[in-house]
Amino acid sequence: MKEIITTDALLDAQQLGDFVRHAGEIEHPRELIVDVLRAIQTRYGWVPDEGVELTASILGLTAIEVEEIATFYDKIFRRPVGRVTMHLCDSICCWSRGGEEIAAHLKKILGIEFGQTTDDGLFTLLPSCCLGCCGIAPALMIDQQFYGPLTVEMVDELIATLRRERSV
Amino acid sequence: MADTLFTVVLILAKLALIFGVVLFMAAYLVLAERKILGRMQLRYGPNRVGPFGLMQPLADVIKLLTKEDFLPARADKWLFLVAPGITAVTALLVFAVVPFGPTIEVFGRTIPAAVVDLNVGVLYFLGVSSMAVYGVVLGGWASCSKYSLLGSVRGLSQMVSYELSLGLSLVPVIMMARSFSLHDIVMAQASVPFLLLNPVACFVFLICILAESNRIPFDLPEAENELVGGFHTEYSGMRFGLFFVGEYINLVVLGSLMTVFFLGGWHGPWLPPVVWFLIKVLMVCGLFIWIRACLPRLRYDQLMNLGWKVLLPVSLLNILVTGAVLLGLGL
Amino acid sequence: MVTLTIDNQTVTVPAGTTVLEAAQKLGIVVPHLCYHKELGAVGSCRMCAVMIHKGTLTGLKMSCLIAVEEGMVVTTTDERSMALREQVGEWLMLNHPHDCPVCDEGGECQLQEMTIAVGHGRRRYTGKKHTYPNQDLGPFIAQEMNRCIHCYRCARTYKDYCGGRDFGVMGSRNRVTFGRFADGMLQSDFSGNLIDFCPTGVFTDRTFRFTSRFWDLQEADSVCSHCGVGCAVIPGGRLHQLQRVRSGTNAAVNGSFLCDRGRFGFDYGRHPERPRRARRDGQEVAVDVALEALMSDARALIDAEGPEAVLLLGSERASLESNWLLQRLAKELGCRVPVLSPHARRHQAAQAVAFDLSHQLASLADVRTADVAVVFGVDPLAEAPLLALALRQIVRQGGRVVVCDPRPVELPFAFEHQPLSPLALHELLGGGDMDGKHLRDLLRQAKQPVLVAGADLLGTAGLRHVHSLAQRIATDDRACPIYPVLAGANSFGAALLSLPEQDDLMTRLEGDHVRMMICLETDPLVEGPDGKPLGERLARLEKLVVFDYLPTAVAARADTFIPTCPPVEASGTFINSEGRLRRFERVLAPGASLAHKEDGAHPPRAFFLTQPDSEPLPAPRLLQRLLGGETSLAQIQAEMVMDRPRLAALPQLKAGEEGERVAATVARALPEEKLPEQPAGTLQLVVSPARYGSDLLSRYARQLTPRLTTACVYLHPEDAERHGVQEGDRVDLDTRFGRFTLPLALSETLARGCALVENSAALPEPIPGSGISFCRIGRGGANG
Amino acid sequence: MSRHVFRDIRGTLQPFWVTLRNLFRKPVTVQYPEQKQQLPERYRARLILTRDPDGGERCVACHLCSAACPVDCISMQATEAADGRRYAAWFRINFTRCIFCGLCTEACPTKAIQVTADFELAGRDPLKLVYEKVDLLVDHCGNDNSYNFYHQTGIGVTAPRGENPQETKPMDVKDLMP
Repeated sequence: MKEIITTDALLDAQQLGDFVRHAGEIEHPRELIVDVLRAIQTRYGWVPDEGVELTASILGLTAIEVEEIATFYDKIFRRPVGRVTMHLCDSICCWSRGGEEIAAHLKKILGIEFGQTTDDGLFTLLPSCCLGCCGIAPALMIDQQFYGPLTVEMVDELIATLRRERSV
Repeated sequence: MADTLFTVVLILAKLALIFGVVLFMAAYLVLAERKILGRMQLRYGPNRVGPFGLMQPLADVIKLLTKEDFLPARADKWLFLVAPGITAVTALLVFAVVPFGPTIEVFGRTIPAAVVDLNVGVLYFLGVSSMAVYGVVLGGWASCSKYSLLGSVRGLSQMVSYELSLGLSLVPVIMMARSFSLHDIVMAQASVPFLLLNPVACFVFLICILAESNRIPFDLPEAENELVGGFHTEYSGMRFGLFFVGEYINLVVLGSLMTVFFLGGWHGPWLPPVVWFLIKVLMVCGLFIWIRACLPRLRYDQLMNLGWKVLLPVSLLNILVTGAVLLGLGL
Repeated sequence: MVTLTIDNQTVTVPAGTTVLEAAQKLGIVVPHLCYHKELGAVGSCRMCAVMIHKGTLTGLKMSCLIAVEEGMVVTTTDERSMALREQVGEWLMLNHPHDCPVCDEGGECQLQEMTIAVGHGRRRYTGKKHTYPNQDLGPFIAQEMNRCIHCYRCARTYKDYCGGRDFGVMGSRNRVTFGRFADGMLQSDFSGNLIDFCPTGVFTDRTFRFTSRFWDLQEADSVCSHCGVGCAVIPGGRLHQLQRVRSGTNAAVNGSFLCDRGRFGFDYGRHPERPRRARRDGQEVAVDVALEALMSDARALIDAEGPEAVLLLGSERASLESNWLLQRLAKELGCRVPVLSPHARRHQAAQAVAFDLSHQLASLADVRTADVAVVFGVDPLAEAPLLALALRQIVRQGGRVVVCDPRPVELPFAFEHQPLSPLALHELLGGGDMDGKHLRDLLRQAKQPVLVAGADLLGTAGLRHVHSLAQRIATDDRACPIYPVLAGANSFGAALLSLPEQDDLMTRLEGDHVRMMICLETDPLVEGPDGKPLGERLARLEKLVVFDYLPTAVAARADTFIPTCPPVEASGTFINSEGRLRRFERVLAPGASLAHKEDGAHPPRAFFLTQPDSEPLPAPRLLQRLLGGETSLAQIQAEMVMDRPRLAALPQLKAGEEGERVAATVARALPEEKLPEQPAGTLQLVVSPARYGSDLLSRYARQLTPRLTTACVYLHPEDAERHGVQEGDRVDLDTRFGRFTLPLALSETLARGCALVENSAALPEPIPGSGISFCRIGRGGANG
Repeated sequence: MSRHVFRDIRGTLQPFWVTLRNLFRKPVTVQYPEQKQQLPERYRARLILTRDPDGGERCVACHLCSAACPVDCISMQATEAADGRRYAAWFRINFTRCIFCGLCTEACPTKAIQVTADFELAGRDPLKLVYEKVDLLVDHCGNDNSYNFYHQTGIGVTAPRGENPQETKPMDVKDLMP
């Protein structure tokens, strides 16, 4: 039985009103797609099908036109994720500075593979191509915040902190 | 009156006898040929119909009779229908003058063992046997088919090429027998057959009758593998059968003539004359079949070369030599 | 013009041509997948690589992207480009499932051809192949994503060219998928073009699924007969069954596109109730017997009662040859000239197009290349779907489209809709108010303006107004052609053949002179506006003869019925809306289908000399038998040219070619229409053809069932409020066609003061193009 | 020319000896219905339709055999089973036309159509030689008992999509992995 997701769960009334008004003002409502999707993702955690449909109806588009964008970007989640989504850079700089060990360590302490979520629903581990932080390689991004250069100890510490802070 | 009636009855009886015997022989020659060729090629030949396939001729006749009688759309209808008959009938007609035994006495009459004993038998034979080619020519022409026409053209020019030598090869025989009557020719060989006296004439005659019979190596008018059957390509059913049976009647007739002209006819020790005659005829037929098993078909130009450049001079020369010898011997 | 050398051959092509097209002109095959002549090039498949030796850019280049230059030297078969193409072919095939044996595209697959053309034959890659989930795209199109090579042609066809908005490209990287947001039928009326344009077997025709191989199909160039556009189609069939229709190519008309109505609505000819035997007084008889009887009946009646006694009725569905032979038959019988359409007003409008407008007709290609189009009284998707596609191309190139029509017109592009009621539209065209002025400015400033006029809504008077507008807009250096929209496949042809003295059907039937009527491939009961009175009048006829290939209502009432052949089973000529002669060739012989897809239901083992149910004959042949003496179609056409010099191009016409325009001529005197006064308290009745199921052919095409809509009446919300009715109410509609009780739907974009109903299988009585009439609306059931 | 005279004479006479000798040898003919001949292993005669190792019909009615057939003796109609499998609704081989060339077996992409050594196809009623699918379909794999077409092509018929060897799981566009 599929859960029914209300509009309210996806966007609050204020945001909804703003987006509808803004969409009416601009020539190409398409340019708002990513903003609406991000707003939904922020509120709901990820973008369910209803979120795509809501975006489409706000912007006067068809669902597929939104879905094209939503499925293109890997930072827009079309599947449920944990409360903490970790993007570990797997590009060349991070790799050459020990990214692989960090990845193996993260997998080990979280007990998950890339793309999976821990059983407690806290962490989701995702690889990401270049985060643009080669200066702090190997780098990790959590909630648009960068961490690095990572060492195994830092990772342990970071996970411990997050476990403490974000556990429900 | 009674005399005439008797003659007529006699002729009819002989006709019937000869018809029966010749047709029977033709039919079984077909079988014999197929069996012998088969064995020569390490096969059995027909062996399914009756014991040893002996009923095969009957089966063939039934098959041919029951097949569709097909007339090509643009054929010349009447000529097309008549042509096979010409072949078969002319072959049979030749037999009228063939003596198959010495004269016999019945009711105080001397009866020749031939339908008629013509005093110009040789000429009759030459004339009538030349008619046979009309069957080939007309049949091929009337079919209105390329293959048939080519076959009949070949048949015609083939005849022109060998007919001359055929006639000339018989001149020495006539010279030696001093008669045109076949009966007399046989009687002339009572002691020695002409085969031994004049082997050259015999050889020329043999080659010519091979050509006359349209058989390998001179079966150019048919040439299955080039002309798809040649003059009889378009024939089917019993009309094809008539061509076919005509060819084998011809074989018997030519065998008989070979016997008469060169093999001493019915002459022979111990056995009755008719049996000797039959044996000799069958031997000639056997030779024909054997030749068929052994020799390839000549090419067209080779046939013409042979006819005009070899056989004709040889037979002319032979006449000259025979005449000289006869003159020299004072016979 | 530019001259260049390709593979040591020189070719001269217009500037702007690409190297690929120039090579094609020379007959050199340069393998390509993403390029299509209608869609242009994007250079994404990398297959068309050629070596450019001399030119601005030299080296290995994609020939679909490089424009020709003077003196350019190109080789297509040199080692490097061949090697690259082979590698590209191999890469494209890495994940291909190699399931050609179970793929319907097999045999007509561009990927197959191009893979072989580039020389890739043996799979070396041993890694795993990607697989994709499929979507259910409805009853018309089957999807098999595994076969995809990501050339994007589907998206370019569906979204860019056709303007469909429910299909797209999802994902990134090696996950890129083409499809809908969720399973469901593709909504665009041009969805079938995916089948033709996908170079591999991702999108295949579901109605044709596992039916035949391309090489087994009997195909011939034909013309779609669902509307007046006259698109080139190539129907294909096997085992005596028409199995599919694909788009043909006609640069002047449809390009390489086809609408779904034309593509999937072909099965009317294999309707299970299609009458295939001649019938006389309820008894099946031989065709010749029926023809003879009908001839002697007609002769006897004319001898006894004069030339009025027999009425011949032609049709806009029947070919030019059929209609002309019908006129010959009238001469032969000595009766009055045939009426060539059961729909008098439509026929008159078509005559206005065929005569008055004949100097100024635009082709669909002219519409595509225009920069401003003003559409008067047309709902393109309903009346001429390919027109909508042509208009979209104007907008894609930055032009503007204005539609003046009462209906809530929807088009697959942005356009300006002026919802004008029919009366207002006539007023605008006749007088020209503010709106008219605005339009005139727009048209005056345009470089290539084109007007589109709907004959059904505008009628003769409206068409003449559009004509004079066009003449005012046109200047010496730029014309303003008109694209007319006519309803029937041969409306133009019937109008062209019509004789001034022919009169209309109901006038002829007045009084009781007519004793016998012969209908040629028409059902006047549903194809003309006078269904009910005509039905009563037909009942009083002594003889009713029907020639047709559809199980129509009038065929069921006929005393004598003679089966004919649909266009795929006959050859002939139509004239499309733009006055273009279009030849169609016979694809299949008529006969009972031998195709069975049920297990074990194999074709009969017995052998027949004649095909069962092959009695139907093409109408021209039947008419020739009536006239005594059958000749070839070419002979008929030669005689037609002698008779009607406008058809001069007829004998040279070839199926599958562009077709020739009929010669222009002078205007013809037609009765003037007066605009009726609107009675108080009424609404103007707008009858529109439904997109599917309005033309008789699509009504009998059962494959189109999923696209059929239910009948309802549309009102503007303001009018609904005024009449006190609400969306979803059942309302009574009192019209000249009768009284209907229908659910109400509201539409903001409908013109005010109008009630709209759609003519369809569900509501066949209101006939479009019957002139302006009025209706009253009331709450359903109020009167009991 | 003279050089060849003796050779030619010998060549003309030799066949007479050969044929005469043959006359007394045993014929090589096999007396067919009573005696049967041992056929070569790869003899091509009557066609059959084989099955997959798992018992399914191999034929997918792709029409390639009928396209390859030089005498047009094969006809068929494809149809679809509930699981999406393409198979022949009817399949007909007219053995009165078949010339046993074996091109169909070479064209067959699924190894469905194979030849057998059964050449005894003569009969009086030509219609009895028109074989339908029921006459052609056998209960074994013929000469290849490992090949299964549907395991090689990822259209998800015998196995769910992406479960065949040499295939990845179906892509999911909504997947979190970039």
